[in-house]
Amino acid sequence: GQGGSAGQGGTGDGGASSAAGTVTVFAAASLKTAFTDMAGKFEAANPGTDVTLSFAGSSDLVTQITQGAPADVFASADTRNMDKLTGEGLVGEPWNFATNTLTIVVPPGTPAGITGFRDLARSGVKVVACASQVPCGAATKAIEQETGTTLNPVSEESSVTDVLGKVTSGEADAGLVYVTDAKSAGAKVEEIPFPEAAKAVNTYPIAAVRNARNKPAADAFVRFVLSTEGQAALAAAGFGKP
Amino acid sequence: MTFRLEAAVVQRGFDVSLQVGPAETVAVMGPNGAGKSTLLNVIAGLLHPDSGTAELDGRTLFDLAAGRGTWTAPHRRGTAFLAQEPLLFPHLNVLDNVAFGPRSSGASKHAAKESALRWLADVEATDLQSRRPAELSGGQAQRVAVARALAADPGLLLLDEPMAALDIHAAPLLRRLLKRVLAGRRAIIITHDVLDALMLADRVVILENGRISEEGPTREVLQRPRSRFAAGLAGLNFLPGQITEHGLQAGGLSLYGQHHDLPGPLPTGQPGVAVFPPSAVSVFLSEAHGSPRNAFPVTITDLEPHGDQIRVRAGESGQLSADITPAAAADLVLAPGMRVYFVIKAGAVAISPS
Amino acid sequence: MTFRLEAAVVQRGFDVSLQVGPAETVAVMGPNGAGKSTLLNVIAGLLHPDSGTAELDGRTLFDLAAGRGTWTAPHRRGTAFLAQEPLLFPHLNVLDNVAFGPRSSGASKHAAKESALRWLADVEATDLQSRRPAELSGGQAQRVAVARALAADPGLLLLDEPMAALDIHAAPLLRRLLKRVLAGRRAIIITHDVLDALMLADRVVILENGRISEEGPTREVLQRPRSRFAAGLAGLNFLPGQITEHGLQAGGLSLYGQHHDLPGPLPTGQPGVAVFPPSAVSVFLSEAHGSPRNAFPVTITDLEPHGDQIRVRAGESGQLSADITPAAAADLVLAPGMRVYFVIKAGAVAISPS
Amino acid sequence: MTARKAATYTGIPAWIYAVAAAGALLVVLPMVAMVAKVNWANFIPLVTSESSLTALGLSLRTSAASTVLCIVLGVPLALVLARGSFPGQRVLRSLVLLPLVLPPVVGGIALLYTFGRQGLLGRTLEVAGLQIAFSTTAVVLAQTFVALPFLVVSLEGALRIAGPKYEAVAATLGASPSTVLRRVTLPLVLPGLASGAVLSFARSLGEFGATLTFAGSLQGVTRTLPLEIYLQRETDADAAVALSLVLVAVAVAVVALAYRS
Amino acid sequence: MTARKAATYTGIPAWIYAVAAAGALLVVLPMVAMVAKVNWANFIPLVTSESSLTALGLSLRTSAASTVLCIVLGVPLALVLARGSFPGQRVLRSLVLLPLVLPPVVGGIALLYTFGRQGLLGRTLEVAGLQIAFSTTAVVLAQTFVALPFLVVSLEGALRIAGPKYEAVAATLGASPSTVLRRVTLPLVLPGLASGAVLSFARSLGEFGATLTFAGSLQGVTRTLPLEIYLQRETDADAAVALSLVLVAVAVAVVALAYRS
Ligand SMILES: [Mg+2]
Ligand SMILES: [Mg+2]
Ligand SMILES: [Mg+2]
Repeated sequence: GQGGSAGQGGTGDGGASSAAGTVTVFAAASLKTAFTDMAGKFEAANPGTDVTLSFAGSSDLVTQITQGAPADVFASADTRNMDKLTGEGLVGEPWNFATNTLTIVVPPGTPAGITGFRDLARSGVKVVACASQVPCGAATKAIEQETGTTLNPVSEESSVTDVLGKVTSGEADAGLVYVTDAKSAGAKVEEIPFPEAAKAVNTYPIAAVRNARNKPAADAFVRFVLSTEGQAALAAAGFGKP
Repeated sequence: MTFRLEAAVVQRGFDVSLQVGPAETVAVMGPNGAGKSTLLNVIAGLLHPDSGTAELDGRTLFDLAAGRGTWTAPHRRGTAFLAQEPLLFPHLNVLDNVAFGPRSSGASKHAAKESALRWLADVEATDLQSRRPAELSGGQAQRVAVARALAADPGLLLLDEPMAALDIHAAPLLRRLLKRVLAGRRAIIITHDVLDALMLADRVVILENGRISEEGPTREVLQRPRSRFAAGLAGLNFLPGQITEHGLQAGGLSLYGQHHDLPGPLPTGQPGVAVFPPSAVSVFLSEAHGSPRNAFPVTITDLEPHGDQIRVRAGESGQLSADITPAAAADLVLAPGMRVYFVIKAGAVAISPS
Repeated sequence: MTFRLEAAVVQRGFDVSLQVGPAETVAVMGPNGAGKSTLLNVIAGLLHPDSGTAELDGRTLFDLAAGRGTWTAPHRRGTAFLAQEPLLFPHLNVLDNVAFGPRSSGASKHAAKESALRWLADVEATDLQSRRPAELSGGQAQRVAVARALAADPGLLLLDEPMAALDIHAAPLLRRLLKRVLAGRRAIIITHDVLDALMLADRVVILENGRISEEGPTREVLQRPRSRFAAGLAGLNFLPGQITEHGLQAGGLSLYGQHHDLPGPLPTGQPGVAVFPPSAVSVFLSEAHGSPRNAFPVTITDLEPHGDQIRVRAGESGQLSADITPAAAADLVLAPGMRVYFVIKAGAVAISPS
Repeated sequence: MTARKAATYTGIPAWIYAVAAAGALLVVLPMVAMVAKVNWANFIPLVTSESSLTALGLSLRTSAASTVLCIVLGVPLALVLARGSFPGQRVLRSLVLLPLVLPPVVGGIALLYTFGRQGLLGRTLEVAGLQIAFSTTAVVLAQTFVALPFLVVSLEGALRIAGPKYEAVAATLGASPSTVLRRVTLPLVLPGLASGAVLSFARSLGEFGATLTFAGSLQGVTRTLPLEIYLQRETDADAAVALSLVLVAVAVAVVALAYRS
Repeated sequence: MTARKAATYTGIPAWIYAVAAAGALLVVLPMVAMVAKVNWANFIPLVTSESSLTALGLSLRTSAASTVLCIVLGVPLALVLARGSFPGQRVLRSLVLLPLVLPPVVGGIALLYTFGRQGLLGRTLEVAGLQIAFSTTAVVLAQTFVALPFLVVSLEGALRIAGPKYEAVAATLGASPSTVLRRVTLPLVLPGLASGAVLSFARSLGEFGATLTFAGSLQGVTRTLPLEIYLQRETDADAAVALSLVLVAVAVAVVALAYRS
């Protein structure tokens, strides 16, 4: 399991280290806005550092790190992918730094009249969700079981982005995405929060890679993410507290 | 019931007017680029002339006079084409190739095959019927192509040098077949061979620079050419000049000759031409007086093989030629630039008015 | 200091042994598929024979005797090739084409251009030096190709029908150039033209079915052919038989003729051949008695154009031929299958022992 | 020096073979590496799982359909490009080749903007009762979009080599243009058409990006084999490799077939 | 009936033009739809943002590099395929064409299994101090892998059309095989080589799947324009469309250039 929480790691001070040089951060695609924001702040707080970000699906990043990709830090969108790396001893102790919950997005004007999760099961409503093989799909499945509702999605995507794309293009009547995705999509979608989402909270862990080229900076970046400044940036992007 | 054409293709300087009677075969001859193939393509509808009209047995092939614009598509013209290459459809066997025309004009499969078999029998190629074109010799393929063209029952058969690509053994056989086939049929045949014109055609049309320069019954044109090209076709020396009492004055050259085929001598002082075969010209290294009355010095410009003879060309642009044996050429050690005497019997020189 | 070749290509039934002296030019003649091009390709190194040896001026070109296996690559042989097509490199101008050989053998850019200019001057093509091959006529291109081949300073020049693709005006000019160029040079030239063999070569080699069937000084082979092919080359009728007192008995045919070029008559009863030109043969529709002593009935098998004459073929497989004018052929209305008389003066029939 | 005879002289410098071998290795080694990674013990069960078989079946069906569509649309395009002569011909060829070089995801976005509910034709199609998005039709459209250039390029080349001579002769024998097309042109270029069709089939089989973006991913409806591979990677890399190998095997067979002659 | 003259007879049935137009629309409409969706007010700032320009620069640099690599490896391959004669020639051609029909993601996986740390050559390369995966080198390798067939196919066709006659003549004039290659063969097939190179460049420019899998997505290192587009979609579809349009424009220019002659 995960070795820590934000409370343990969060010192409230992201910059008090001798970190310098380049630090390469492999982060789940959904962290793009938050981590891009954070990278600038980290560089400002730690003069002489340079953050390089690589975004992709968590499992892609796991494969890449396994194959020797030059990552210093890995931030995953779920614990399962982080477990793969800890299992192989490729990363240090992981810390949970954020949570994310599902929400419903619909094209502006809610043409299908969706008001809650159960509406998604109505016939004639074109719902797009994630496939159960990926974290957002697992979360969807959990909520379905919890609520006793069975969805009949017209498509089961392998990434949240693809779900969001189908909704912003107006192709789907509704999609199940993370709160953070709904936020970044802005006015292109309308968000319809539903209480059942709390039944499936997705936890984001972060860890320094064991063979990091820049171990001090890697540790510093992990600490920065867990710091109040980092947490503020995550909250701004819509993430919940771990 | 005739074929009548008038057509111009401006870009190629082509402007021809031609009629062909119901069972007439016309040979079209002329230098490369004279417009011979253009003529056939215009008739077949493969090329769109800029102006003109054409009709075949009362049907209009095209009529491009100002204001009108009738155009019959190639497949509705009934003008089957036989080219230098047989162009048999490589994916069809011989029988299906010959049946292609009848099938295309709506005959049933059975009727088309019946018709194809008849035509194959007619060209003596029945035993080839199930072969693929790739399995035929050049001569066999062209024979089948003839059957295929005839099976389409064309009102006018167009032949573009049908024997040019055949070897020395296949050409005479096809010539014999065409002689039979063209006998009762309307056809236009492009050829470079005098023999073809003589054997196959009733009439010859000489095309030069896109226009008809001479025409008439084949033998007449070849025996009494009035143009340099026709004389060249007949393989004859051709000198234009002024008729004299005993022959012709051509520039500085005074030729003795026979006034041709006319009752009485020709009127002297009129323009005329002297025509004589290269085989009647002998080559001497020095001026030896003998029975022949024409002997004049010339400078050899070229030596070239001609059949199994050597053609010795002389005169300012090689316009005079003599045919001698290779052995004689070697014996005399002839070479371009040499000064020699051309000697011609007066009896071999025919003079006619031009 | 000679060229010596012995080579066999089993698959093509090719087996030839040949020597060429230092300044000798050998003409290779023979029917299509006889192995003429194979010969040149083996010498140039473009084709690997199965066995044999070859040396040029003391250097081994290849030696494929059992146990050994010497093979000199084409670019180290010094055997420049001149083909039917000029094959000038289209991306290089004329000067660079001619300089290609010197450059390839290591000359500096300057030296190669100097040498190229000399050779261009030699073939009278200096003014073409900065043109692209596409801007040349066929004759000009072949002229430049000659300069390019010579500039490579080959120990042996290989010419594969260098005039076959040229038109009737360009061929004589190139023949004249080759006559000059080949004079002091070792060369092998493939040709179908008797005139080429006579004008350019010292010796002729007849190749048939991959083997040499006859060879000797050019004029001798053509004047006194011993093989049907050589007779055909010389354009002569050829009848093998037995020598008689007055001529030759060939099957059922008794020919009067002249015993050839020997002191005294030939021994009767010996095998011999009768040779006479088609132009010496007249065609009559009926048996008319006259001065010529040879007259016999034949059946026409083919009519074909031959130069500006018509060649009338007769006899069982067309082995006898007569050349007559197109007008005569038309007058007599000759056609294959007709029975006619061939008439030949005894003086035109040469008899020699075989 | 006929072509047949000179053909025995290749004139390839020896070092060229060495470099060519290096080039071949760049393609061959990854295939070897993939085969080496296969978990052969689990291969059969992985490949024959229900989801794999469904995806393979869907891939084969949609690829066959898009190949047919490529032929129907591509033959006229190739004919017009090879035989026709009209203004804008060069621009048209350039446009037809575009999907060859366009990232498939971009192609998918463009298709969505065209056939999607709010796309260029969306409302027209909706009125006509046609819903393309999330259907197998969308998969076929996406595959056709990316595969069409392969058919057009192959066939146009074959048409240019065949030339228009046989067509002209057929016309003078009385065959209408449609008859000429059916009985002469198409049979003549059949080898080019076949290899173009096979390449189109192969490209359709491998299509991923445009399908994902435009058609979505639903088992049995739009989730083709490449999409299934992509999804399997999330949970089971072994299964993904095994399925990839199936795809590679089909692609090799199909390309070898195309260049058989 | 020479080719020049008969060329005026096209013999295309009229309905063929209608179907060809439908085929052309399938490709053209999506492009139109995409242009219609562009937010022109924001176009310039979106396209000229730092990350966009970095990605475009990286794309152009890596595509240029992989085009060079395609030429270096592809010319020998095309020569050997067109001129050589050896056992396994057909299999080799089939293999070289494989990346044409392989889903790029599968190609990326295969490359990773070859050059990755745990791959076939990984340990050997690591000992040699070379880390290929996730570097710009990996981007170039991935692009070369997918683009190589375009060069080989174009060039092999050109070589077959040119024939070996000029090479044979050059050899008899004393030119060694390497000289023949440099001074005769390559200049002769230059148009084919150029159009093959341009197609390779275009394909490299559009490469996405193999790059993402094999090289990752690091700004300035491996994040090429297609990867940037993919990433932009996460947050800003407008930006993605604008960038796609840049890519389409470059691709059209490049294809038009290739088929200029
Ligand atoms: Mg008639
Ligand atoms: Mg012609
Ligand atoms: Mg000599």
